[in-house]
Amino acid sequence: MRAYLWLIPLLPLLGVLINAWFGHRLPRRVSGAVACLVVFGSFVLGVAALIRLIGMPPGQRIIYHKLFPWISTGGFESAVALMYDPLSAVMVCVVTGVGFLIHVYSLGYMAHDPRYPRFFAYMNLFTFAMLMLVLADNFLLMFVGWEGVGLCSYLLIGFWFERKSASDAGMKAFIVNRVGDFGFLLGMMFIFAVFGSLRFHDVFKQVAADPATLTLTVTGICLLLFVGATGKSAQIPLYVWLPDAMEGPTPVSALIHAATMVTAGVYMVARCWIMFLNAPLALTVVACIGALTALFAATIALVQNDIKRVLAYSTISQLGYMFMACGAGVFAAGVFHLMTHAFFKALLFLGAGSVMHAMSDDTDIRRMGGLMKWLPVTGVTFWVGTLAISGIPPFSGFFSKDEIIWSSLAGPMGSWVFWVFGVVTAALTAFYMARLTFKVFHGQPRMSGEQKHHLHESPPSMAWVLILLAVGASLAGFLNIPPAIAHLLHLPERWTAAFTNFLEPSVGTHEQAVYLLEASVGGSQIGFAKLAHGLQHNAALEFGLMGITLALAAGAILTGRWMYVSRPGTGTALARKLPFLFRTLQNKYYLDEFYKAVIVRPGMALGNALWRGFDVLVIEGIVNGIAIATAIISRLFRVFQTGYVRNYAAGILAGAILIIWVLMR
Amino acid sequence: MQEFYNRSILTVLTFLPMVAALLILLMPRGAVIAIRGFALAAALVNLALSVPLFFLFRSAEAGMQFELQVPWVYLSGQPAITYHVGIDGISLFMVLLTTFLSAIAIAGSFGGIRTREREYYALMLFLEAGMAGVFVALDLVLFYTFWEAMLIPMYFIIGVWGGQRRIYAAVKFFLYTMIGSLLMLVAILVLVWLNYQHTGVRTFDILQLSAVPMTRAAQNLLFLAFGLAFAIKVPMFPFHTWLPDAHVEAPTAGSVILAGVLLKMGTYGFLRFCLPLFPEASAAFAPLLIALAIIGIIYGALVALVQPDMKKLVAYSSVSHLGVAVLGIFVFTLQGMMGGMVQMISHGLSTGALFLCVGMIYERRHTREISEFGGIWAVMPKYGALLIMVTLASIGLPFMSGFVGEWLVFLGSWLANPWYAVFAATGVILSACYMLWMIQRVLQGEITHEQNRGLKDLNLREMAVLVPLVAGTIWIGVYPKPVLDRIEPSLARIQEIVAPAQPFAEDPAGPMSFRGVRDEESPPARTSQTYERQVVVQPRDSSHRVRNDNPAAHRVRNDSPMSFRGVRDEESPPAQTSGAPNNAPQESGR
Amino acid sequence: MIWNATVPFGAWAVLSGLLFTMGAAGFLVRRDPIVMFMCIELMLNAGNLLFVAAARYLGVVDGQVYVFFVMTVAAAEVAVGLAIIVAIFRRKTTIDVDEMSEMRG
Amino acid sequence: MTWLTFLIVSGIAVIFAGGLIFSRNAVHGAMCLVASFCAIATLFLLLSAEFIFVVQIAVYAGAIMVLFLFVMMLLNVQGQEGALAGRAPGQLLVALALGAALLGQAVWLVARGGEIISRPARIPAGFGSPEDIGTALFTRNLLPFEITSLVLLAAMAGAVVLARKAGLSPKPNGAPAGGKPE
Repeated sequence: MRAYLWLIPLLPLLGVLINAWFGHRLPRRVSGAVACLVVFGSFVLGVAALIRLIGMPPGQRIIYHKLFPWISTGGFESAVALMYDPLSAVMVCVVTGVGFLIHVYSLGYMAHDPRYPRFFAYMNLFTFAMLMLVLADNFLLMFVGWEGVGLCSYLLIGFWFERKSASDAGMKAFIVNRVGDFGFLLGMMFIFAVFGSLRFHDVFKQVAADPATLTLTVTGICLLLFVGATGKSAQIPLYVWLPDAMEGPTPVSALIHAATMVTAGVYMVARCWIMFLNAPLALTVVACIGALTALFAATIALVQNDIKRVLAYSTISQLGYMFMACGAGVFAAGVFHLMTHAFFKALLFLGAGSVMHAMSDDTDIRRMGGLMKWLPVTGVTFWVGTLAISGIPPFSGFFSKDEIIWSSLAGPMGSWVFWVFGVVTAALTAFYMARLTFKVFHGQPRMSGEQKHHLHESPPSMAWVLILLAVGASLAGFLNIPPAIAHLLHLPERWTAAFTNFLEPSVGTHEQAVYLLEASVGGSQIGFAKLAHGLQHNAALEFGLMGITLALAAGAILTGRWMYVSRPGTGTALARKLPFLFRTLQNKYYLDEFYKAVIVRPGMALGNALWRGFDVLVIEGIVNGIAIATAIISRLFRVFQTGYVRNYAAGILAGAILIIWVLMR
Repeated sequence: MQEFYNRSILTVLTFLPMVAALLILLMPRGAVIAIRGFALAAALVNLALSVPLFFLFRSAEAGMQFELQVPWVYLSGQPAITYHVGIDGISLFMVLLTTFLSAIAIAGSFGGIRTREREYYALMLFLEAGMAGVFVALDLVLFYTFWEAMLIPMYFIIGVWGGQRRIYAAVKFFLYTMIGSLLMLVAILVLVWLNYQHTGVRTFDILQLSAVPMTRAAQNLLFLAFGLAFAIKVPMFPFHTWLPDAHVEAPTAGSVILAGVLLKMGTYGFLRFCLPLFPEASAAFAPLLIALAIIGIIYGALVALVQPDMKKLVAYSSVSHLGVAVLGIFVFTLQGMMGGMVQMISHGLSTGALFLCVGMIYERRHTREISEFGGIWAVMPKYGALLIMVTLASIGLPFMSGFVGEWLVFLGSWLANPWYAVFAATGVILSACYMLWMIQRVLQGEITHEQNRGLKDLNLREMAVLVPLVAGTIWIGVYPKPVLDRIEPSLARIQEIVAPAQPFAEDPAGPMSFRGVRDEESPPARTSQTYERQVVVQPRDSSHRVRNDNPAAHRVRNDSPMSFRGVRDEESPPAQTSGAPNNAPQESGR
Repeated sequence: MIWNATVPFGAWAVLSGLLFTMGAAGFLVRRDPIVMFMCIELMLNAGNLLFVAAARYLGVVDGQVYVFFVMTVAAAEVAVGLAIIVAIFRRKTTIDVDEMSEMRG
Repeated sequence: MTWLTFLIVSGIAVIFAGGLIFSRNAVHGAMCLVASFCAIATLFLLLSAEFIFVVQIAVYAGAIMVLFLFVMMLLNVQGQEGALAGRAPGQLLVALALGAALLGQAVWLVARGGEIISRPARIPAGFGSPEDIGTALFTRNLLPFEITSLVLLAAMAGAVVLARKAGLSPKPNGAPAGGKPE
């Protein structure tokens, strides 16, 4: 079984080589087919490995395979080695599964693009990098995948590089990711300095072996690693690149900026659960940033008019949820939401893609309306996605998001504050998704006649993908039915929280979390987050709170319908009433302008000052100054060359006399 | 045959290009094709001869290999100056880089050089001979002669075939390096005289000069003299202004060689001369040089950000990259020094390729202003792909050689002092900024200038020149083990000499220099500091890997009952799944 | 009486110095190159005189041999010097030394 | 060799040297110089260097002065410039000052002279004779002799090249160059 573990990342790499090298010579269909098959191959291998993993006893669910030694000098050892444990199994299946569907979708979507093989080469390269990220057995190899996906997002966002905005967005994404990677890099160095190795196994063994003494250093490490995570998963300080990343083709947004790459941060935090649990302060920082980002992004999404921008901010908000879950100490809930989110967010993006396809690439929802008539399949699947993301049962969103909201309260480091953030954001999410869906698919059509003429349902290759994803979005939830509901419905033991149990060896259980938190310095009480013991089994409270969230979500959808279908004008009226709030939200709290003013412009100014000022004036000045000085001095001596023979003779004689005089004494 | 190869290879590598150059000079000026062919053939033969070096190099030994020592000049009976050549881990890759890049540069200059080809290729081969000489010389006089000899061809290459301000740039380059090396010459003589005074032996041989007892002030001055010469060559922060001028005005192949090999002589010099010969002074001046290196990294990157001219941008990026290499050398941790070494090699490859790319579009559009280009990726897809790969290599993308070098340097500097790594690592962000911004303004966006629409894509020759360099960066990036294994023993030896050297423990009052005194109670590890070629300094444990037992990593305690996997042991409440066994998950092929 | 006492070597040295000085002064004062050459000849002769005097007072004949060498140098110098003067004269009618200062630095 | 003869002959030499310097006309100067050379020759005689006496007369007075006169005639110099009419008065002062300094040094050296040779050494019979000089010349001083021959060769070549009429080299069209100096 171990033998073909390395095939999983190798297949996409093969796809890259084929498409990059022979792409333009192969017919389009072949190069597209190669790209999809390669990813499907990885998916099959991933699932096979997953099944084998389930067969193994829970404690030993790990498959290792060291390929070859990479960098090893002095005390530092690092090898290219793969590790397949439940967490990476989930990630691999999500990446390759959803990835495969998106590859199939982009066969149709990118059909008319001149650089068709190059697109698939990049997509395969991305899949390879993501697989390396999730399969790595040490931090350094994970960092390789980390920067690899950053590179692919740069290439794919800027795929239509003729458009200045696209290449700007690509560069912005790479540089902001690079800022995150800078933090990750420092974290890795700190790890090696403290633990002497970068292999997960060695590091976590040392942390688990002695949780008390290491808390301070581990907190430092976790904060640095979290900087990397915020960069990659677009959290508060470093999220600015994600909304601009919508410049790229829609399948890219679906694959990279919804399902896989942005979840890398959550995966990393989940992977290092022992370290984070050993650093309660870091854990709370994660939770706070997650909660803040969730609410913050949701508010911006309310007023966006570009279909993809709304979904982008929604992604940032959902990622905030995942981090909040991890911050509360319940990593399994975070990862579960990651999986379900991959389904319905990819569904929403691809739905938006087919809408744009129909509307000949116009993304402004104010010019859409009543598209249900022309795009029934897209419409229905979009509705499934919206209901899922709003957390309406039986769709997957309900199970995963509700689990997060509940665990943000009941989790080891949960607290009421996180719960309130969670519920408010859930309501906002339901509202802006309802607004989006109603504006696009219902009410009077507002598009121009010429656009209306071109409206057509997307081709089967895209439609079937939407349907499959919709099925996934609705059924995925049943993988992790919370214990409270499971008892209610007397479901068999195997089906209650199956996903959490499966993940347990690699992300730890509640008890392990409590044990580590108590053992680490600073104990359980960090500010408002307290160590919640008793709430774990209080079913009544759980149902009550679940009810509240559900009611809020349903209410939001109904108000959305009321505002945008029955009385279409109310949205703009409300905006006029609160102009200041509306404009700040519209302009994304002016964060982009702030970054440009505080970082970009001073950086350039400093560069210029150093170059023209220091380099040219000071150093060149000195160097050329010396040259000019010698020239001036030499001009002084020219005076002695008078040209008269007799002067020279006198000089000679004077010299002779001088010599004699010296010798005389 | 093997013995003959070992003995003669280094001499052949140094003097074959020289002979070829002389032959070229005899050729008629008009026979351009013949001249080019001959020059390339000579370079390729030289490269082919140097490749076995890599395989025959015994990577376990730290001492000199492929040695040849022939007495040359007798001073009062003693063979003072000897033709002593040899390479160890450090100089092996420098020689390979020289032969490799010279072949690439000569092949690369077929397009760009149109006038006086005969002299040009002769000078290029002289340059190659000079550079190879510098890296193999183990005798200070031999080293100094090659160090100066190498300047002359470079001066003419910049001065004759360069751009508009070539004379200014060539003179500035020449004088800058000359001043530095004159100081070095004085230092060499003082060093030899001190050695003679102490041991009565007049020798210029580096290996015997490494244990010269001298007072603290003397060692400081000598270190500064050598250091200045190498700092100018690297170029380190305050002495770097000659580099952008030299690069901008030099022809493409000249820039490739200048950036690829000439700059490495500075860092090589630090490793070969400053550190082993003056360990205490190196330890004393290390913080200063580290500060300059870090300033160089950030300064180079920031200034590169605003350069309108592509070659100046790449030149300032070289200042930044080599700042990383110098930082690696002076943190005195094995990882740092190895990183510095790999950074030198990877910078040679990636910046060489970058200059070739810039040269290629210069040949097509005769301008290097970035604003003149835009959107040429659509017109030249192959060029775009290669330029992006080369840029990523120079940014330090993982699985490319830049990353291996930078990671080890940052790791080494973190072990020395975390703040070094924090400031140095900002270079990672800045390098991404200026490189990608350059890529955006050149490759991406709309085609603004009409002339760009008609640009031809790379022809076969240009591809043949670029692809090996990119392949080199990927090879070192993905599988650097053979490179690292060969470098490690020699660097470990230098690190052993330098690391324990406290910056001038109290200077004993007696006439005995402090080095003499310290020898008695200094740890046996450094009983004799000379590079005994035959006797390995200390019996190494079975594995030749020098355990750099980094103090912080001592916390591996396996005594705690709880293995991280089985957190749910006795004292934690019984979870539904069974307790995890304590053994580590089965490792395969550890 | 002092008059028939033998002359010490010092006297010859003074005489030779006097002649040499007159030659040098003459060279500096006059502007006509030919006269200047003659002054040089005078200075050379002063040298010869001292050589011969030294040979005589030290009893070593080599002194007189050196006179020959001085003479050959003098001859060579005159030959070349006059050739130069003739060449200059041909270019410019006057041979006044002060006019010829084109070689000014 | 008594003071009397010494003073008389050296006086003649000095006077005629002065004549050279102050002569208004170059030819007069030349004549004075010849006279001075002859006086110096007689001094050589007094110093029992008969052969040198003869050579002095022959070479200096005979050859070199004749050359001078020949050149003067060739250039028909009318001695336009006054003896001391040097334009730069300062020039005269400098000359006198340097001359005085030189002479002062000579005298001071002689006065300080240390063990000055007061009496001429005993000399063998054929002291200044040609055999004596010949043996000295061709044994101990052979190398200088050869070198002087080189000097003479160089001088001859130089003189020939310089004195050649400029532009005498055959013109490309074969016609001999015109006589006039360009």
